[in-house]
Amino acid sequence: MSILVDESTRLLVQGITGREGQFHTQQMLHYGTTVVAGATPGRGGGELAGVPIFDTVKDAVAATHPNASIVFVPANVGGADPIYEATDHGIPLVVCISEGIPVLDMVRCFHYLRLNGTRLIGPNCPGLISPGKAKVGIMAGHIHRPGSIGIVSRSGTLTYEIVNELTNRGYGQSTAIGIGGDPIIGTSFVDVLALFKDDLQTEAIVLIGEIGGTDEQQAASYIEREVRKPVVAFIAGRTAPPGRRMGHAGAIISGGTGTAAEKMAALRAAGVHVAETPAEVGDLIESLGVSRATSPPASS
Amino acid sequence: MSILVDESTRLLVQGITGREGQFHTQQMLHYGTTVVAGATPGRGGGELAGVPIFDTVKDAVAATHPNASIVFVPANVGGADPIYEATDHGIPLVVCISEGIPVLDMVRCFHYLRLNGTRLIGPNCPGLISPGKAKVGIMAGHIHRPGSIGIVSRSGTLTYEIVNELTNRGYGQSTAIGIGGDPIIGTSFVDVLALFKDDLQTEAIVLIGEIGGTDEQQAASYIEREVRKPVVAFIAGRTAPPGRRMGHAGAIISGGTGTAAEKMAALRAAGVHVAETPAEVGDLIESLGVSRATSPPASS
Amino acid sequence: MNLHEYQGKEILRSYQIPVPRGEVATTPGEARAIAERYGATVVVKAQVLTGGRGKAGGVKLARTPAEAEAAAERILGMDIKGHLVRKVLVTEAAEITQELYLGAVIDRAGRAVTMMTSPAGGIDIEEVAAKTPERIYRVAVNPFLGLLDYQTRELGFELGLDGRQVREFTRIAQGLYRAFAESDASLVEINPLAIGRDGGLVALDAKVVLDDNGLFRHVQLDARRDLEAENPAERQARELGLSYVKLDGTIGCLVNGAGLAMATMDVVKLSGGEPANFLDIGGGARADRVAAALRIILADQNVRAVLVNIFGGITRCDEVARGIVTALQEMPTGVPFVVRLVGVNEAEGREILSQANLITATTMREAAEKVVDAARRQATLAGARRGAA
Amino acid sequence: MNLHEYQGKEILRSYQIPVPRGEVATTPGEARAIAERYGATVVVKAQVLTGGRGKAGGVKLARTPAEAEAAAERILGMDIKGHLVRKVLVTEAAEITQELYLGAVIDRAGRAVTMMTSPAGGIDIEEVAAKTPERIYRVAVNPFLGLLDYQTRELGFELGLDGRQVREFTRIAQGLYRAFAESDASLVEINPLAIGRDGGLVALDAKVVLDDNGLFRHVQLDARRDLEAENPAERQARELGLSYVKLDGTIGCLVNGAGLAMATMDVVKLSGGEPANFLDIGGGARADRVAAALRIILADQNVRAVLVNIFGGITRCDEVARGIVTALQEMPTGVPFVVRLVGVNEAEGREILSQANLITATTMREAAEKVVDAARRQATLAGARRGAA
Repeated sequence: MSILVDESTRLLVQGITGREGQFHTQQMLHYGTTVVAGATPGRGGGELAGVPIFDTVKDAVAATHPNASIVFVPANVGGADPIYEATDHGIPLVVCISEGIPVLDMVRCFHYLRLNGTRLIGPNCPGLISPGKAKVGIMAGHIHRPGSIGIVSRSGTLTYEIVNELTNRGYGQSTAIGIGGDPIIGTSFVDVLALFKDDLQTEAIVLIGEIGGTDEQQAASYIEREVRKPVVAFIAGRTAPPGRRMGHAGAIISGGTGTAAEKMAALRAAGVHVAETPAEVGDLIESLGVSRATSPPASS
Repeated sequence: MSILVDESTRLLVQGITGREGQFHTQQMLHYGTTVVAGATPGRGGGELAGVPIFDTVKDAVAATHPNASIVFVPANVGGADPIYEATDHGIPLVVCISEGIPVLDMVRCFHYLRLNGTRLIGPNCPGLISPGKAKVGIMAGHIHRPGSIGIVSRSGTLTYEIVNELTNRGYGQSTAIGIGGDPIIGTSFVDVLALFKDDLQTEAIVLIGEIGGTDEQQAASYIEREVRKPVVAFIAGRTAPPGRRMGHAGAIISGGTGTAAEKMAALRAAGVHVAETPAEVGDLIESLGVSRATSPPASS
Repeated sequence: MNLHEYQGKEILRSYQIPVPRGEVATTPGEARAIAERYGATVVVKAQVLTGGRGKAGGVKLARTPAEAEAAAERILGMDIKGHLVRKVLVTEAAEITQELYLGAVIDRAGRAVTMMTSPAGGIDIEEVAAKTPERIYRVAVNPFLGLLDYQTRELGFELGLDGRQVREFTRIAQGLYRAFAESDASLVEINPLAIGRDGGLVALDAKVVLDDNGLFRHVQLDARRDLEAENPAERQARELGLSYVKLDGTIGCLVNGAGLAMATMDVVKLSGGEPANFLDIGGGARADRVAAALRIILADQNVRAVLVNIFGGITRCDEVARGIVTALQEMPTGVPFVVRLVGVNEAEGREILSQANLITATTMREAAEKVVDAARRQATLAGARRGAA
Repeated sequence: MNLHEYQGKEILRSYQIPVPRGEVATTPGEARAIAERYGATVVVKAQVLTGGRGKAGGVKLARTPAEAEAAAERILGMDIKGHLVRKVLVTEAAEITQELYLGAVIDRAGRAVTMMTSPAGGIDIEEVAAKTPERIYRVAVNPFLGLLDYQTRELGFELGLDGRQVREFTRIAQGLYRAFAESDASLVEINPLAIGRDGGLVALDAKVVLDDNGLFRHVQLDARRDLEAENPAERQARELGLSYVKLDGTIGCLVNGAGLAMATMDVVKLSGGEPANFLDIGGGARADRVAAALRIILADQNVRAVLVNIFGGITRCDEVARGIVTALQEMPTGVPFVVRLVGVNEAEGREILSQANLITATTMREAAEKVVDAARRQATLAGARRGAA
């Protein structure tokens, strides 16, 4: 199974002609993702690596029927507009890579998408990958392999670090998903846990959190109530000082809440196995007796 | 039966201490309506004719559990705010008498109420009455009597004229409802027709329209599709010139559409009996063989 | 409330929409001076609150200051559909290759603001809508999010604009929408939105209609109302809070309630008369209000008879009757009155009126027939007087 | 981005929120002149981008111009939690009867802006939240409708204000919310919002934090950034687009990715070291970027050793390695480097680094242990040098 993206994903790339859009479209194609269309205003009629480009999402949808979209349009150009464009034209899954969308724009966007039933991953996220099936994101495909571990994270390279650790130990991933480092994101830990818990391919879940907000605490209480699969967690930022933003817009301890310590405590209390270091995530997974990957690593 | 308001109605009056609010609260009480509370900011703790007054709808709801509200707050003071206050505190029926709410405010309000499932009657309307049961409005109670005719109208005094005509001929009303004269109103002809068609007490429906917009045309096609009860209509404004607003904010023929002639034609084509004068509405009702009122006239 | 073209353009300009420079002149000399200052071909355009001024000769191209003066000379003082031209806009002429249409309106059925555009600009959009509706492109503005950039881009590409023009179109459309929303407008229209020789877009006309209900929060816009361009009786009525619309007939109508007022006019027409006006005195029955309304009606020289139609619901008919009588005492007139009062204390009301020697009626139809008859006799009388004179 | 009190008050004032008059002084003489002009008791307040200035002695009441001068003399140049006081706000003192709290914040869990108010103003709201949470009243702002008047009235009545005060409170709360929304703020706080002797409300302090992601559309706000109040290294990093936060430890950290950077710091700490900074160089591996980052790290005199931790996903490790080598060639240093590179072309990258005589490591834990050890040896060395000197 895997969640959200797989062989049936038909991807639209919004902002396909920008530097990032071009590069990652080629990377995704190379990984085997079905990229059906790109959209860049004023570039309609062209193509990139065989992918037809349209001026508008409307045209792209009419011609190519995508069921997912990935957004590379810079935030200071488009803000949340590309997300609205995708959802208003009926695309049910939007993955927003762009960093820097103002938080008040995301407040409105979040609630609008809830009304429309669209699922947004991000913004300010690396996207997601169901190894061997589809990559809708900017992570390195080659470090992943198909397997039984579902990964959900607020981070980018930290996730690759942990994926790499697991892959090296022989554990593949059902889906690895970066939900983004912003204060308001479309899909929370709880949303993803709800999908992993019902995914037959997923035997164990790795949750990679960080300081700021209370998403991990909400995940903890959700896990306690609903999730019967083993969960291993790592929380970054134990040494982060209060009141300072640690790179991610959402990574800030404010008013004394959002510390790594309280998140780790909440997760432990919910029966989650909390690792002290990224490497320990691998140790904990081994101790749980999760199936190692049976299928070969995906082509990079 | 009757629709929307009856003996179970527990009414909150927003703006109860203004001139209109005071007068009509007394009139509604006199008619027998159960007025449970009033709200005027800064006047909490007082009372009017035995009705307790609260500073906020929140307080009124907590103390008295109204299931309907009527708004007398002037538009240039509150705009649509009292409507939001009522719906956000869970009141399912809001009747807005106030005239002069800017149309752009109503655009937003309309869609917000749709999300919340609140029914708004008006704004700029006389309210509604289920004779002998409850009056939630500013119409004269004494001209009505309980009976079998459902009345829906965009107008005020014109409705009284026609109600009076019918009452004088011995026909009572299940419910008479003025939906308001503004371009954007909470409840349309179609919405009310949908209620009357399923109301056991209602044998025939009188629809009183006027120039402007296409509500009557939409009513016509709805009647053709869905309504098996006889409908009599009168449309005011056959002599109105195009481009001029005839008193009501919504009564304007624009771009050549919204004329009385096209509305009458659409209604006739849908099998509606269209009267040439208000008095002829009575003639047409008589010709339909609708039951005359069996119960005595309501106390005025 | 309608704004003049020049006022609409001021608003557009304040939203960074490109508009050719232009100034208002009230004399031919001023028009000449503006043209001299610009040193370019100008267009002299009548500023009247009605459409069709082009066909009426109210718009002229002037290549020289002398031509501008002559054009203003001809246009100022013109009567365009009953509107006297008191001002012209002298504006720089633009060389253009195409005329588009762009407008924002309230879509009542959709309960939304709709942005409309068409490649068939420069003519009445209602004509386009009637003849080639497929050439009008629309998007509904989301009530919670406002107009989104992608929506304006979709419109721009549908118009066949290139990438650069679409960006400009997006800025203009967003400016127009903001002007609409922030002014509480019910219509803002740029027709034509022209494409210049350089491929750029420029607004060559502006039509702005404001929502009267929104004016209370736009004092500065309300102050732009052109009092001179209004019918004096309508202005007076508006200032008194009465709804009054002047028409061309001979039967003055005084009614409480807008719907009943329209129905009364309709019944007058059905009875063979022509209403001279729409007038809704609103709720209440105070004599001063009735008197003010009667004064406005009687100021209309065409009025031969007056129909008063009052449905007293909660209002008591005797109060209304006393109001009428008081008003007529203050303001004696030879014009015959037909009064119909229905509702609370109807009998007492009729009694009061009968003492005042007014014609009374019970039904609307009866009242209408009586007033039409009275007007006819009055007209005959007037004719006889004129014959005698 | 944090604003000073006086900047926050300027914003509040522009939204018609009552604020006592006040001006900024950078010298005692200026402070005296302002107090003289006001002819009233003033408060002299340190303008620093940190809390707790009251307890630190950075706020003083001055009854006379001489007292104002003396107060400014004492406050200017003060060090408050590592922040040098360069400016004071001299503001008219208000006679007050009660201190309220009013603020707008982003509620991450609710995905909404929340308005918060409390009758327990004047003290840190986090203290109130911890000790008497029932004394904080909140409403969530509807994301589509904005803050509604009725919501502010509910807050006002919960505070126990009277009708007139509730109207004033509503105006202030609406102004605060508009300031918040229109500035893309993440926090706007008035604490205290004081009730004066006359019963009126007045904002005696202002705390405004802007959303950095929103600054691109608020050039005029971005320009208010107080460059002097920023840590110079942090300012430099920001201008280069690097995420850098200075800390108090001895191990410089250079990492790609914010999450990995935090995790690296955590592992350094677990290994017995103290990180000197958070630094995320972001994506890409260009030498100039790496060099700039290293320059910032090495400028910190506390740094005894540097840990470079790079996870090359799509980025090739050999490129990163070349970037580091180039950077070190441009900027030779005696500080030991531990480098861990993982990902594409990892072996080639390590080869390049070994030639540059850097310490390499395979795992994060190994890298952390090596860098802590290197720092310790470096410190001993420094101690020995100091001993020898």
